[in-house]
Amino acid sequence: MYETIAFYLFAALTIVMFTITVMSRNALYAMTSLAAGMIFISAFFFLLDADFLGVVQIIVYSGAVMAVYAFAMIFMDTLRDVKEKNPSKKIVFFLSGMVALLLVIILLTPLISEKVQALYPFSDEVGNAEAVGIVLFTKYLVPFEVAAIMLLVAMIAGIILASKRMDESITLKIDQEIEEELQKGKR
Amino acid sequence: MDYILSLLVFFPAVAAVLGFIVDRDNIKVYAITVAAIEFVISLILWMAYDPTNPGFQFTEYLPLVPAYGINYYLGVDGISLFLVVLSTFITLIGFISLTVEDNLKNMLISLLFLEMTMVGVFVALDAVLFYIFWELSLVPMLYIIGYWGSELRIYAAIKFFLYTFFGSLIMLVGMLFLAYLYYMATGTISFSIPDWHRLVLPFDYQVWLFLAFFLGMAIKVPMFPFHTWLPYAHGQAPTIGSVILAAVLLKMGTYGFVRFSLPIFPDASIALITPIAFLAIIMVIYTAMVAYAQEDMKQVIAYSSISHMGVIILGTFAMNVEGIAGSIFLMISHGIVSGALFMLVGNIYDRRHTKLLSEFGGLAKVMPKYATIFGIMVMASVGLPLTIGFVGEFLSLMGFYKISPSMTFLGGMSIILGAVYMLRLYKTTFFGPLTNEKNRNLPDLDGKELTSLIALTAVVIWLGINPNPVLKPINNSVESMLELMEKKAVTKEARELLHANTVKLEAK
Amino acid sequence: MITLNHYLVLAAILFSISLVGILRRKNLLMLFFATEIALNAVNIALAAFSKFYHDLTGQLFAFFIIAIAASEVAVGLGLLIIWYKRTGNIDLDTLQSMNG
Amino acid sequence: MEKYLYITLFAPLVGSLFAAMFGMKPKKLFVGIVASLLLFISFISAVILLVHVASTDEVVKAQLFDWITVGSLNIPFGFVADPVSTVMMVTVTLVSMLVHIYSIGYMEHDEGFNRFFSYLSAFVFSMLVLVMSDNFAGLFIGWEGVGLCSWLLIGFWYHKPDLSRDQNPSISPAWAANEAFIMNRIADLGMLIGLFIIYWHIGSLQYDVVFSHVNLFDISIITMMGIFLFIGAMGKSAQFPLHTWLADAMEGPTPVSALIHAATMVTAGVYLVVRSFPIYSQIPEIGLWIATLGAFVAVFAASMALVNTDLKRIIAYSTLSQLGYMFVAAGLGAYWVALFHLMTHAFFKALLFLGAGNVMHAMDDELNIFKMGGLYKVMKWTAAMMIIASLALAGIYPFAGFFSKDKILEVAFDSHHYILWFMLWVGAGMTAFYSFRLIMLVFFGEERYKKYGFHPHEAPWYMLAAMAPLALLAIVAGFFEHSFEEFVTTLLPEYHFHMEGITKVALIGLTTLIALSGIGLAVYKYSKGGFSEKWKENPIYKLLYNQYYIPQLYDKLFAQPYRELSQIAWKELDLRLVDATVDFIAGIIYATGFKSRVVQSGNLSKMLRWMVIGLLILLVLVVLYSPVR
Repeated sequence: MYETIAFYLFAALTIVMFTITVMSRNALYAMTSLAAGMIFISAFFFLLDADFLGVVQIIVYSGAVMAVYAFAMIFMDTLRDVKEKNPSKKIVFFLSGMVALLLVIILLTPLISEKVQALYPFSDEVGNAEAVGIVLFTKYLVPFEVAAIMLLVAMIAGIILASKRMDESITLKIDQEIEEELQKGKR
Repeated sequence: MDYILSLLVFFPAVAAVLGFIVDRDNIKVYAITVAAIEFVISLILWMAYDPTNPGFQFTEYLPLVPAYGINYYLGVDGISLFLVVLSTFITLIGFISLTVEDNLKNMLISLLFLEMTMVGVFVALDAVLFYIFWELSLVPMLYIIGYWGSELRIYAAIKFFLYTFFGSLIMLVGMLFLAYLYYMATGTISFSIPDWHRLVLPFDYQVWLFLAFFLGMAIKVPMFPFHTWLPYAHGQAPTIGSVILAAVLLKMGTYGFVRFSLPIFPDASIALITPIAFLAIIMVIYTAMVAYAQEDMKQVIAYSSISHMGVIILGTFAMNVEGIAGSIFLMISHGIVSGALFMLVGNIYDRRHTKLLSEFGGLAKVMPKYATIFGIMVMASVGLPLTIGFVGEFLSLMGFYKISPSMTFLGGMSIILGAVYMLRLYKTTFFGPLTNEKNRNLPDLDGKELTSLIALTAVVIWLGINPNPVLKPINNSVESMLELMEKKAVTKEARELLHANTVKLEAK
Repeated sequence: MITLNHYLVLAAILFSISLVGILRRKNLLMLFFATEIALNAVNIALAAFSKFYHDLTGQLFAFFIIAIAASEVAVGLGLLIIWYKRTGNIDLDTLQSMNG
Repeated sequence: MEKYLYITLFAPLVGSLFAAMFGMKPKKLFVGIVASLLLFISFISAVILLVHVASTDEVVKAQLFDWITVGSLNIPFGFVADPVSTVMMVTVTLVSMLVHIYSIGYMEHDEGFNRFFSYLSAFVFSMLVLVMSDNFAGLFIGWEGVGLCSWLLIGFWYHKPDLSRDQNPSISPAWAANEAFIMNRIADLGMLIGLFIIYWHIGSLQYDVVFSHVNLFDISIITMMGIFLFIGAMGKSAQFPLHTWLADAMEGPTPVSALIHAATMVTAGVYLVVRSFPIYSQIPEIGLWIATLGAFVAVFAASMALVNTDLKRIIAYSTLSQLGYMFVAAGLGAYWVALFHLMTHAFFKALLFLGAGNVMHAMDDELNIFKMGGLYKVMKWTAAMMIIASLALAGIYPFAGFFSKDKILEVAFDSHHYILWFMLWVGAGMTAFYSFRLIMLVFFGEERYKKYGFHPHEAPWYMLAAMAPLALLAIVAGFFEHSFEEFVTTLLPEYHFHMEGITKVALIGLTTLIALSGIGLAVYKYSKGGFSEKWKENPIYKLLYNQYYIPQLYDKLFAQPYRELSQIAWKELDLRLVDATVDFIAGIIYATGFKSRVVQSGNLSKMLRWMVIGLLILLVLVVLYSPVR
């Protein structure tokens, strides 16, 4: 019962939050509602007994990723309303609506095949975090390590990309001026 | 001795890689040495080959992807043995006669790679391996035509590549499906050709698979109407490119017929004899006519190649020992003769920088040695007895006579029309008065050219007089292949045809 | 009773919302937001599968997706900033250099 | 005895290779001498073989090694010396040897002296392979080998330019060489098919196997064998309709014409029919057909010789006509007669040609007999020998031709083929006429050559000496008729005459009569200055003079259409249709790419929209074709 209530509550909340994200003209609002939506999603993970994933969701997504977005927005003049030339809304909503419709149709048709067998069944003896850990460090060890390297690479790449000419005020000067100054500095 | 085939395949490749560090000035000596060693290895292979054993010899087996039945599987039998020797021989001869100056190092290295792929195709007993070598052979050739060719080289090279590649892809689909059928039949996947040989397929599958393979092979051969890439490729390629293309690369197609189509799909092959023979006859007659109309020496020989390949196809689809052995022999002889003819055209091109027939005439007086060797090769090409060209043509036509006398008669037009265009070529080039002043002081063949050409001439005459050392191993392997075909044939017609396809005294 | 299908439909709806964002927004930053939503929608589906099939693989994939999302954000935003420095705007329609 | 077999066979090959070593060097006299000597050795050992075979009735056989062994086919290099082949060997080596010696003088001033001997000896080798082989494949080796040598020798003066048919009826040596080769190839295809038929039915190409099994087969199969082998023979022996090459082949040096295109190679067809007598004796209908064709050619060729003005062409047509006679004999089953005529013909025709060579030498290679005349005064020996040869050719007693040619007429009459006999009889008259027309115009009458500024001279003694044995044989060879018959009929079937003595005598009388009247007419007319110019306006004259317009016809009917068709095949079919189709398909693909390039606008939002549309399509497909329902 609680589960049902919780599911519908959080479903409504996430849908509203994400709709705001998508529709808002203000980047700050969008980001804020996105962060909120992320946290609500972690609720689903808890509902689905994926405690570890839920925690990761809050820490990584709502914490780290959102922080990065926030930092990125500092670089840009995003407080004002975003001006966009939008394509005709009809097409956008038609396409998305159709996709949603079809997905729902597909998902509501009986999908569950009895042949599907669990590869790594839950064991009741260990908690979720432990179970994930066991699988992660056995079968998925190599992908895990690769993911780690990927994160490292992404981190370095992000720093290098963003930190070029950090000392310059990029909002006040245009590129050419910076170039010119650099040229002078070298001489 | 156990690893002689691997050695044969990879020695040129390793040598090619090492070739990058060889000094520019010494690269030619280096390459000739490598090719000579390779040739000697292939001769050792021939000597060590047991002609009485018709099966695959010197097999090497190494699982590569066992789950999918893909293995490193090499072996050689009477059918492929001489094509291997031919490849190494022509490469060596080609190197000796090479006159390219521009970027010589790259050319020699790509030729060595090409040699690897050529030998690889002929000794591979795994379809995937075969396919890999088959496709890889396109790459060095693409580079050779595209870089060292004449004006239209890019067009010619791309046409060559895309056209043959298109056919091979369809063949690849056929191979995959065949492996799937093998899986359905036996429960394991195998790409091994001997395994496929033992697979009995229902007739309708055979036809479709045969057609898939046929397209790949037919473009390579090239059979009418898939032949138009060849004149461009030959016309634009440098001499060495044409030599290897005509001598060896085209043989991959006909070799494929003998190695894949006949033993794997015996019923389909027999059911389709008539349409294929029809195409082959068109090839023989039509391309002979086209060859006659050419204004460029090299194009004459290019089209003549197609015409001769028609006879090879006829022999292959004769479905008897005489015809198939003859067609394999004709592959070898055509390799040597057309290689030599392209080399000869290359010699005159080096001197005059033109290949147009109208530029020449009366050369016999200025270049007697050249005219003599050219004459011998022309005669071998038209199939004069006691030259290498006769044996194969005679046996191919003789074999096909058993299938259809009237079609043999039409295919036999090759000996008439071949004489027509070849003699016209010879007459306009060498006979008549010396009209063009530019030809007056042409030097005759020099030592380098003579070395390579005399070697070829010697082979032409030696194998013309005594073809048996070559014919015997071919004969045994072909006989066992035909036995296999008869055993696995599913349709009654095919079994009857194969059974009746020998000499029998028909008493009254 | 909440079944797998409930979760899947929710994921589908969230995914569609993200599609609206992807199609509608011309601001690159907003596009990033929309992609995050899409990824999260998929994560929900994966976690749901994991639960209802009793198989941890779904969760692990969700886990890897989070890792990928994090990397994507790091690199993507870095590029975005560079681009903004160069051109002073992050409008999607100004990115025409891939014109074939 | 095998030793002699090999000596006979390989001595000419050695000579050829020896001469070839000096092929590109300036003239070396010893090359000719060595080649002639080797031919002499070959001749001697051939004679030894002949004597041996004749005296012991033993057939000498030798096998060198296997040539082709595939499946059930086994072709060895096998040679045999039986009565037929020894006769041929002796004839061939004898004439060849004399022609070699003669050529030393004839080719004296030619820069291709060494090359010439190399080719000529190679020819002898090939011819010997042809006659000595003990199987059909070996015969075919020689068959093609002589074709090659003939090609080389006709085109010996390859440097001459192509002229129009009016200036030179054979266009050029190179052209004539190619024509000969190609015409022979057409026939060779027929012969190859004949070999295939034999192989697939009998399983062997060895003469003895084939001939001992041939009667086991259905008559239709034997008929096919006979027809296709004869097609081969038609090409080599220049029977209608493959005859045009022989006259054009006169472009070659005259000793070549004497050896190849009169005495030896062109008789190979007759040899083939004689050799395959077990086949042909089974199928008399085909034999009759062969005989009819032969009789037709005998008259047809003789008629062309009547009006021709070219010294060598007249003799060439005469050869053609005589080959017709031989085929009549062979076709009617009188194989030994055919062989006998073949031999005597070889002697007197070679002699005739060599005499013509002398005349040409004397006249600086002029060939028009109307520019000659009265040469008897300067060339007595040559004239005498040519008259002997002509008498032999005309069939006057006691010259060789009388015995052999008369025999053929007798055979025709005896087998009740009176029409054939009549044709041959007319042919005999024509033969006598044109032979003596030639003699009269060249050696007697007004000395027209003076007008054209020629200074004729007699040939050197050794050339005449080389001709002398031939002249002797042209006179006496006929007297060996009976011993010849006895010898060769140990192998060949005998021919039994049913005629009574009186008919025979009457026939001989009739034949001699027409020959004599032919001679008489020629002598009478041409001693009076010949026929009037008005004859040249006569359509029949024109028809004959232009060889029945057959070369022109072939040109229009085969050569030109082939040339044009080839052009069409290349330019219209190959380039415009086949290649264009390929390029068209490639073009479509390329154009599609070019057109759809617009999709890559670079606008990310548009691409995203496309992506979603694609997703939508995929989803629709999933709904429609969902595997899990």
